[in-house]
Amino acid sequence: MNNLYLELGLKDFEYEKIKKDLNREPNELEMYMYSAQWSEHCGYKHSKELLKKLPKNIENENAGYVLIDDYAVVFKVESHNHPSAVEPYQGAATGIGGIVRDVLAMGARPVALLDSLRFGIDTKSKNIFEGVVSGISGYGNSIGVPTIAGETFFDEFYNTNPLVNVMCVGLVKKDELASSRAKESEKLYVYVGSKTGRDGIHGASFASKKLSGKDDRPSVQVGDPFSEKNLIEATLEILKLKGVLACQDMGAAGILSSSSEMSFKGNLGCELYMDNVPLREENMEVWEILLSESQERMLFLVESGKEKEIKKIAEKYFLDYAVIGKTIKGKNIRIIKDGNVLSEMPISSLVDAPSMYRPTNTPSYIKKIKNKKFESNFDLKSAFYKVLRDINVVNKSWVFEQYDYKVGTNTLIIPGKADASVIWIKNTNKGIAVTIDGNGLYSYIDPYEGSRNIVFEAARNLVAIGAKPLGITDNMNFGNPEDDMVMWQFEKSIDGISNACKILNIPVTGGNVSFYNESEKKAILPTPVIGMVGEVEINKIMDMTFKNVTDKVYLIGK
Amino acid sequence: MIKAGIIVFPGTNCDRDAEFALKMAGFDAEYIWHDFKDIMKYNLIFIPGGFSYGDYLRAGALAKFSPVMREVEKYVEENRGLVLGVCNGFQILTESGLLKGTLTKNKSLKFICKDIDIKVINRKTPFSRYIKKEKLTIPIAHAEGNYYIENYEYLKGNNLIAFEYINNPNGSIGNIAGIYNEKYNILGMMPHPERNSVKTFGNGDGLEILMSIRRSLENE
Amino acid sequence: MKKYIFEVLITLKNGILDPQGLATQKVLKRMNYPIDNVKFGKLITFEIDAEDIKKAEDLANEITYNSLINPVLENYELKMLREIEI
Amino acid sequence: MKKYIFEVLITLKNGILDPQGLATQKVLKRMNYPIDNVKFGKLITFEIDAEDIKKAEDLANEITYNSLINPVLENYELKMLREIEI
Ligand SMILES: Nc1ncnc2c1ncn2[C@@H]1O[C@H](COP(=O)(O)OP(=O)(O)O)[C@@H](O)[C@H]1O
Repeated sequence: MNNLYLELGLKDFEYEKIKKDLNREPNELEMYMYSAQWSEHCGYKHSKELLKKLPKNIENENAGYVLIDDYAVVFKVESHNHPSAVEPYQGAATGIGGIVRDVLAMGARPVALLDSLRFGIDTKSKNIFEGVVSGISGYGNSIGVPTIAGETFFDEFYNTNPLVNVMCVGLVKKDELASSRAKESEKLYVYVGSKTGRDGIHGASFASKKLSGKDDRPSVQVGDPFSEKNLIEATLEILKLKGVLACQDMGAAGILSSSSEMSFKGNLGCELYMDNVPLREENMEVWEILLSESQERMLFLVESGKEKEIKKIAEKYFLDYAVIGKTIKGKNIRIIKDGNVLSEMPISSLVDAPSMYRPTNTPSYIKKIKNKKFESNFDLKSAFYKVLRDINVVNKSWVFEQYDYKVGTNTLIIPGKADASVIWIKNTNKGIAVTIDGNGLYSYIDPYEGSRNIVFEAARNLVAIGAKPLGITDNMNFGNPEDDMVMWQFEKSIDGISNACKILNIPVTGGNVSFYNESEKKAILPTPVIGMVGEVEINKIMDMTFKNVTDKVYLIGK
Repeated sequence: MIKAGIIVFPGTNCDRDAEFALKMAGFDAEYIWHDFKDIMKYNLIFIPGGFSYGDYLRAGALAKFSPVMREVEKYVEENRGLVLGVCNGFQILTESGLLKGTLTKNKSLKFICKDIDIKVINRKTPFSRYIKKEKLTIPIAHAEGNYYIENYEYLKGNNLIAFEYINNPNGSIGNIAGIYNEKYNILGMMPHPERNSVKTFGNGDGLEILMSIRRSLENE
Repeated sequence: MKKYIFEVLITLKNGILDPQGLATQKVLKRMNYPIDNVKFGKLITFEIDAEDIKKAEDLANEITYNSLINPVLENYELKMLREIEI
Repeated sequence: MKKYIFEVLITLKNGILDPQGLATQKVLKRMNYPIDNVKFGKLITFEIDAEDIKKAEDLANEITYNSLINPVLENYELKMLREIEI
């Protein structure tokens, strides 16, 4: 018992902080709760201090947005690197599912997906690559959201540790945006979606298998695109009802993190009724129910009396439905089962993981690179062919033709036709231009300049089709943050992105951090990935096909 | 105005595409949820693409149990109007026995999304009567569009083949891209005419099919 | 009332193309396995509540034939595995 | 040399979500069938050429584990159905 916190990945000083916050020893359930909430994944321990430097326009929502006329364009990127390494198809599929629900939780209909993919070059990587692409295709096509752009890159630095970053773009009238903030007490938490199983609960924070005694239970999350499609339609219908106050997807640390964060944002407490949660498996422990990462679930906050209408919508779409708690006065979270209070503690402690930022110095490899001399004396012609043949340069239609990039009939620029793609906002003369870019090598050689360059490249991609950049979302894929070199790369990269955004005068609307990406021997290349959204008038869109014989070609810039 | 009803099953995802294109083609279009039973007032029933019931079990297999499908049978039986099934709609029609044959996995085992050329084979049906072009460019987007029928000669001999692929993308027998029933009041096809119904999304060839349907219905 | 547990083995009819089987076989042959005739089918299990085995079997047959298989393409074999008192 | 015919039954591990089974079950329940616990698996058959059954079984196991199943998600049961003199 005394070592449980260590097995769960909490550090000694964290355990001391918990005792201080609670004014007592945490019980077993609470240690599980903390270990999930304070995991790197949920708590952003190593990054949150630095992320404050980014020029954000929106705080504390499921996804950020920019405005085009009367519309909010909601967008966000998310990584599913580790799950895709373990089970490529499901890892990528559930990555799509998760990011779609983030955008959906803002009340937006998902209208486009983008995927930024990096793989190694060994045989295992080939299987991972194929699994990931068919996972994105299988899930994304089925839910009817077109995958319209992306990048596919191979390098040995990503052997055993692929990067699977997926971005979703959604569209909503700006006065119909939903929020995840609870505003009043005595409102009901309503669960809509698939049942809760033990999916993902050995994930991030539960490295040790001894814990449950029931060891070989796989924790792999399996995606159900049919339920996701139903959940999209149900959520959009539910959000139209009067008396629906807030909405949040259940992502990492599932019910616990979604409910507690909703209350926390509204300065409220909450009560959760464990007996009411729809379960898929028998004999689930309370911590398993709270932390399960089962897919395709949403949480709504509603006025009491609204239950019947919501239930009807859930049933129409073959989804489960339950009232699983309510907001209460005060600032505590209370977990209740069989009439017993199993835990009561301040939400602020749970959702505010201690920061682990520390300043670092320039690592030695940078100096070595700076002094390195490169061969510049080679045969231009053979080099030219070599570049054209390179797998990273060849046409990627064998990837994107597996994606339904046309569903919705809004895709004005399809993949392969330009450096950015465009989704039409029907009934207007505007389009949403999107692109996603990364460059691990540049970011390794110089994390600051390399990261700046990615933002600028994304902007060039948009400008090239006639669009004006409006904002970015960033996915920071890095190695182990406990390593000084990685921390330094991360900090410089954040500085570079911030600087580029300031120069372009565009905000970072949101993003995602993925640490602990390590290939066989060493950390992956530090790989920030930038998703950028812009605005374009549809009669001014430009693609890159040559139009007429005798048209002249100009080079601008130097 | 000619009234089109677009059937929406849980998992259908080309319903909005269909509405947009049908309106472009001059139809009065509305949605029909799969539980609904009164479809006789429509001149055209459009069964759109997507993944009804996730395409679990087999593509289109679970949709045939939705109440609306019994009505579609009646609608066809009583010759109330025309039925067009596209992609998943085609799969649903074969699974429910309204069209012959079946659609199985593409030869490549992969989903394929791209523009493809098809030849108009039978030009004498209400669906095709007013199509002017020989060859249409229409996008496909499917993983299970490989059409198979034991008795291919029967289809051929009875003029039930609607469209053939010029370059077969999925392994379909006889390059079949779309077929009719014997009464010529049902057309099932894998390519999506509704995705190329205006020039903005290609050359607008899909509109040829939808306009032919509308004009045939108007001239009845 | 009892619970009857059924298993259905679903295979493709002779002559129907099995792209999955063919593709898998090709890959395995390329890896030099002495393999042939790879065929993919489905295995579905389910439980039926019924008064007696006769009723359960009738229902299971009906469900399998009408809903689970496509008689144009597929053959099936239905087996009752176990019964459980409830 | 003989030909050995194998059958593999592949099922999802306990606790792994089976979206196909769930959706099929929901539809069948709506049709008022007293059905529960619908689960989907795979059935794969293949033939192996080998000198004796021991060698055939070793190969079949290797193929099944390495190429036919996904050990993260699935369990399997391998059966030798018949042998044929060739
Ligand atoms: N994984 C992918 N998903 C979707 N589209 C992709 C993917 N990879 C590449 N593409 C598309 O292929 C085209 C070329 O991409 P890329 O080779 O990265 O070119 P560039 O370096 O000029 O951006 C772009 O339209 C891009 O969106």
